[in-house]
Amino acid sequence: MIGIFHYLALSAVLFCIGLYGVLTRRNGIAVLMSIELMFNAANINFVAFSYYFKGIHFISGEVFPLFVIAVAASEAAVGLAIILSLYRNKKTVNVDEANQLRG
Amino acid sequence: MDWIKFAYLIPLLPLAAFLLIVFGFRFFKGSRISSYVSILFNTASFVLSCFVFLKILNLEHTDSYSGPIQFSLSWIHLHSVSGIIPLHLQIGILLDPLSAIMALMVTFVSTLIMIYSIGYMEGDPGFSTFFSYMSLFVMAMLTLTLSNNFLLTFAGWELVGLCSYLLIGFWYKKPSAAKAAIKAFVVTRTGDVGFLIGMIILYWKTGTFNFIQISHLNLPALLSGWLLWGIPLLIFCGAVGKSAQFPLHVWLPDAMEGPTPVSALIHAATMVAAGVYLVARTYFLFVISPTALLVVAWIGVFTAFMAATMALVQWDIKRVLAYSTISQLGYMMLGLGVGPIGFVFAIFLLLTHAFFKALLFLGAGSVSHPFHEEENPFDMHHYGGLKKKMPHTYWTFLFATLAITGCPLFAGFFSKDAVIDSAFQSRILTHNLLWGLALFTAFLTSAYMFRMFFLTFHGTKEPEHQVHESPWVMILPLMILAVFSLIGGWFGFSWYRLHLPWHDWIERFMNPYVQLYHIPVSHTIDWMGMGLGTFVFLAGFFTAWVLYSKGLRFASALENPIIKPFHQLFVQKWYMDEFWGLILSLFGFGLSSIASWIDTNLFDGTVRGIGMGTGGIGLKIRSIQTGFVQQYAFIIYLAVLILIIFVVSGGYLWTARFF
Amino acid sequence: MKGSHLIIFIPEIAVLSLALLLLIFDWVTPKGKKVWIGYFSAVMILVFMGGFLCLAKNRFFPYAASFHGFVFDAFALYFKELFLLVVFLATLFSVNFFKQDDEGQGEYYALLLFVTLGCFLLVSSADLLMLFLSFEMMSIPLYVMCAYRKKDSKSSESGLKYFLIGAITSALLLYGISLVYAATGTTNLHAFIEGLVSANKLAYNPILLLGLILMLCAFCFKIAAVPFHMWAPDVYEGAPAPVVAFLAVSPKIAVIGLMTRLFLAGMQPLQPFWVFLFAVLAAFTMTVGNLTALFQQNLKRLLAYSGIAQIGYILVGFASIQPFFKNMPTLQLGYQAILFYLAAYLFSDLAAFGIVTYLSAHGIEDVKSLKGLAEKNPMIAFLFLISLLSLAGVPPLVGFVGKFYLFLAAVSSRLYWLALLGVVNSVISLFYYLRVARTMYFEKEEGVSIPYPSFSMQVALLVAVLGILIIGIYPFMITHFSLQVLTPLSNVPISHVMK
Amino acid sequence: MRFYAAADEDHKAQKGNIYENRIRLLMSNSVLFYSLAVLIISCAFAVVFLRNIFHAGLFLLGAFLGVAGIYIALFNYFLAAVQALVYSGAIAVLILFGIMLTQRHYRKEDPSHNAFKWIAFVLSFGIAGFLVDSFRSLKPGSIFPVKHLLYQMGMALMQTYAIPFEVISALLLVALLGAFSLAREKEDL
Repeated sequence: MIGIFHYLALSAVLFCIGLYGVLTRRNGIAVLMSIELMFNAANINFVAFSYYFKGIHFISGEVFPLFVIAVAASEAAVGLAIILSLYRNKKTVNVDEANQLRG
Repeated sequence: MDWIKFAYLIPLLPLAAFLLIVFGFRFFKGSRISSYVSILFNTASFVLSCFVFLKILNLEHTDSYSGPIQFSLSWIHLHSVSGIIPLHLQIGILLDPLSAIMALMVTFVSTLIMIYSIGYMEGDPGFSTFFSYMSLFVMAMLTLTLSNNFLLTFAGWELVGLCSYLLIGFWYKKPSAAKAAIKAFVVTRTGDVGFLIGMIILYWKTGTFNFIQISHLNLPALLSGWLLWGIPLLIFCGAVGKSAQFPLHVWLPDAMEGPTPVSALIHAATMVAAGVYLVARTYFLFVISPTALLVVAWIGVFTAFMAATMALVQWDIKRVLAYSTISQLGYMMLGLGVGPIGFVFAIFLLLTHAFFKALLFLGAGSVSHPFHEEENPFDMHHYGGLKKKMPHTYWTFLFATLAITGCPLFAGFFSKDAVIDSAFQSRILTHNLLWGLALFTAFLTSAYMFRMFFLTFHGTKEPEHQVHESPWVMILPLMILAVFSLIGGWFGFSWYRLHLPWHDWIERFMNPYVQLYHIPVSHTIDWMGMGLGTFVFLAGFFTAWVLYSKGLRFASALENPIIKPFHQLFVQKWYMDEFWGLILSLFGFGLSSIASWIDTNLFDGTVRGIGMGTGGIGLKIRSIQTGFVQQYAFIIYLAVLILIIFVVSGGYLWTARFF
Repeated sequence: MKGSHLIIFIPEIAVLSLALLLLIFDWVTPKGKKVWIGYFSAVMILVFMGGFLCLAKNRFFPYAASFHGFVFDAFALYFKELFLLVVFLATLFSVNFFKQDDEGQGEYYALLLFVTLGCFLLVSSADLLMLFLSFEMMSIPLYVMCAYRKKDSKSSESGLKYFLIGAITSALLLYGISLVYAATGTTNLHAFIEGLVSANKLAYNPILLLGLILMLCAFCFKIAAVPFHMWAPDVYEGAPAPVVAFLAVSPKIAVIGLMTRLFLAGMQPLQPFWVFLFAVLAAFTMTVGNLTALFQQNLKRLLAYSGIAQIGYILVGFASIQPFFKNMPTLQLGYQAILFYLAAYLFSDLAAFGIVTYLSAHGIEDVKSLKGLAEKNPMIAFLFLISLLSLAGVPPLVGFVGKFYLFLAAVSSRLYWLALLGVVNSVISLFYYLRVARTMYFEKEEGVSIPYPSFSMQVALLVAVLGILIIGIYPFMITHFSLQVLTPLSNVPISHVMK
Repeated sequence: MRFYAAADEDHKAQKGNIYENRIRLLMSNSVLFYSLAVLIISCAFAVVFLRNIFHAGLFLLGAFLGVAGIYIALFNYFLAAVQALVYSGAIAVLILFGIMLTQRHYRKEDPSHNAFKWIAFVLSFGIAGFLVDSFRSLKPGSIFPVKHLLYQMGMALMQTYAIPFEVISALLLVALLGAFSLAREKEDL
């Protein structure tokens, strides 16, 4: 029987894969993709909780992902614009090559 | 309209002038606008003070008078949990006869001096700066005057000290000016330490800073033992420093390095009188302790005497006036110290003194104006026979001299001699000793003032310089002040009972204090007091006339074996500078050797260790900042991990025990 | 929801409409007149500030009203006035940073206002969804603005760094919210708090704590608390100066406001858990910020670290909020101290950043190049000195009073070590502030004089420095107001909910 | 807990509704969940490990679609549709465009991961372990479907979440504005 725990475990693993990507991928766009994975993990949580623990506020969990998707879209758009702007200046999208500012 | 509520504007208007000049600095530079701004706002403040003064005057003569008027604002108000006293500090103004008349005097004299300064400071590169400082000073002085609590008074007190420092060192390129500024700052600060300690002890004992609230408390019950005389004397320490009383008087003569209008305003008329004002304001602390009063009286009279002897031998006109200021301040302290009987006269002397001493300084400035190319334009060796060349200055200066020396009908005759006689009237044996010394000092006063006067204006010496009269903008304030030097005394000779319509005006005005401190009012005409006053004036005048008016006849007298050591003593300023130097060096030597031992053996190692430690840590932390964004993310991630472990392992339950 | 209830959204509607209006203005303004967009925006913001104050006085000041996760009360209004002040000053700082005919001025000012809108919503939010959205609303325009100087690789890098760290923490925040939702079954803060208060057991639910911890991490990122601070110096250095002035103040204040609301409204049961966390965070943040600042040469980095240290002081206030003091929570010094220090930080930091903006426009970026500034331009040197001394906490400036309150709060909660550490840190901070002052005043260098700042800059600096002086001398203005703001919030959570 | 108790009562009231069979079908069929989970996790691994960024992008599309499947398994069809349309259709495609725009200076010999890859691997899955461990305390709740879920979501969007709905529109506008002004060639500041 699949219970809440399974969904949560799935989302936790997905979240951590995303985290791993964020921490290690050099390509800025790949980092962006990993962040999207983390957002998705949280969304799975919302829907699963809303589904399994129906209280008076259950609808919040069902609606929350809609907003998160919109936020993710806007973050992706802005993030890509910034990465492109960096690419124009430095001819690279590798985030670890952007280390002019330090100390 | 109850415009008395706008009394808080009195100090705020000069502040506005200050801010305007500071922020409009670049527009005003090189023009006279800043002086006009200062004078305009100051005059407004003066007009407001007049209104307040009249209102208070009217209030007292109606039945509606119910004590001093206060307006307070909460300043810091902290609620707090158990363990700490709730802190509620207020700032506010207090309008009563004392503060009203003081504010009136300060705004009036400062306005005149600012007008004078237009002429005096003409062409100085720091013209605008000068006026901004002057406005700031007036604001601080009025804050001190109108404040209704110790805290605000102290703030104003320190601020006037700061302004005085800035203005003494105004021509900071002269090394002597910079030195004098530092000396004034340090010496007055020595006294302020006492003031601060006294204030804090008083707050600790009474729980309030408010003057009126404290004066309504049963102080003898609250302050037991040494506090009864200790607190007033600690507060008096501040007054000693600011009012240049013995032994902290050494800064005032050196303070004459500042521009002359500064000397007139700060070091003669207002700031130095702040010490006297402080004692008068906190008189409720002094009256309960005869010991404290006696100390005040003795310090006052001794200062008066010592300063007068030193004034006798000075050749720098401004230094003569500085010593005379110290001497007069000593008289005021004497008046306060002999008990309530002298209270009103001391305040009266403070007011009249402001007029004639400001006039003397401004006159000295006017005299020295043509000599500004000399190394020391104030040296009386250059002067002599200036009567013809500067008639306006001459006549106004004469008025001031007559006023300070106590010539009948002039201001000093009524105020200063009243102070001296109050010592006599108090009918205590030691006070009669005080009276004798004070009377002798009055003779010295007359002598040194006329010495200076004759050396400057009389004689046959033909000046080397093209001497000319000063411009009108400088003469006009002199004339106004001369008028007040004459009539200023007429408002308060109640004690002489001459039965003119305004004969006991100052006494009536001070009526709340007369009642508060049970000041006895005499009803007989004291012919003896008047006679003696006139006598010492004439004696001093003739002494000076014989010695100085007809050429210099005193040279041979100086060789007299009796006079010579005294002369030497006076010229060396009673060796007070040396005394302080010795104390400082002894104290400093002992302290510095201890300190250096501690420093090298104890602190240095530790501090160096800490310094290197912090520096090292700082550099280490900095080296983590590699500019590599995923590393930052990684550190965030580690922090999250630690926090998660903290939660999952229940570590928070463990730590919660410590809080 | 009746139409008349729209009145509680007036601040948001006003700011949003102004932002949209500016976009249109940019389109219709002819070339050569673009500079007026900034002035127009500043004037309108000033009008809003006055208007909201009047509204507050007349219409609904003592009341609190809410509409599904949006709260309007005096507390929020206090913060909204602060945000308007920040955006007003930041707008004035920006006016001369643009060249006369630059494109995109309207967009720039609109983005500033959108961030302000995000801050508005954040301090008004009573729902986790609202919180998340306003958090994003506050961040996304700022990512863009950091990278706004497109030809400058430093600016792009700054934008990238801010974006990446920001996006990661957004994900953390979102995941945290999902866990909190899991533990409490609601996203509504009031329902959530009722649950917390009524069932103490819930307080020790590890899933709830995990969620709250993740949310706290996101907040710590925004306020740049150690160890979430590392983006700040890099981003500040690369981003355009007026953006930095804004970035360093508004979002921080907003997040602190949100945290204050959370605590005041009902995190009390969790208090023993927080106090340790905040004490440790405060200690680290103060110390690391100050120690690292000691060695900074770049002015913006110096101020970044100094800002980190300032946030450390504010966290002292959070640490000294006492547990189980439910009957009179607002009488605790901690809350008052936090609210006061925010105002202090606003004025001091904006004054300093305003001057750095002005200096960087004249090519001065380093402490070394400040040599002889007091001779070349005494007014700027003086204003800079005042703002730095206020940041260091020298009486009688506003920073001193703020620190005094904070440390007093720590002492009254018996966190003596924290108060002592705070004092030691203030002393350490004096070293680097005075290093700047010494360079300006005592190191001489002949060189071209720097022109006086433009009119808009002068007005902005004057406002900030007068704030430092006036509130420093008369702090009762703010303490009184903050008390008024706090009281209704704690006594009546939300009295009536509009349907 | 109040909420949970309420849910139980609701559950009793709704016994015997028409969806019950389908629930049984789906829930007993753990094959659906596990296959989706394997799909999502393998796609996610591919996203973070693959050297070729373009392939990683394609796998991201797969992961998004898998998550849409999870929504279907949880009976939120509307969300699944939105996920498929917006995430897979818009965001993933946007990212793919971004990849294609930035491929010109791609150097094949460059490492695709930075120096943290080993320690991050260990720690990331450590954190996953902690999370999963703390979820064990959750009791499996009782499930029931909601009638007219889409209708209720719509009502929520128009009533309870009317303000966030407005805010998200402003947020999208801001993102558009920001992306536009960054992408424009002209210098702004």
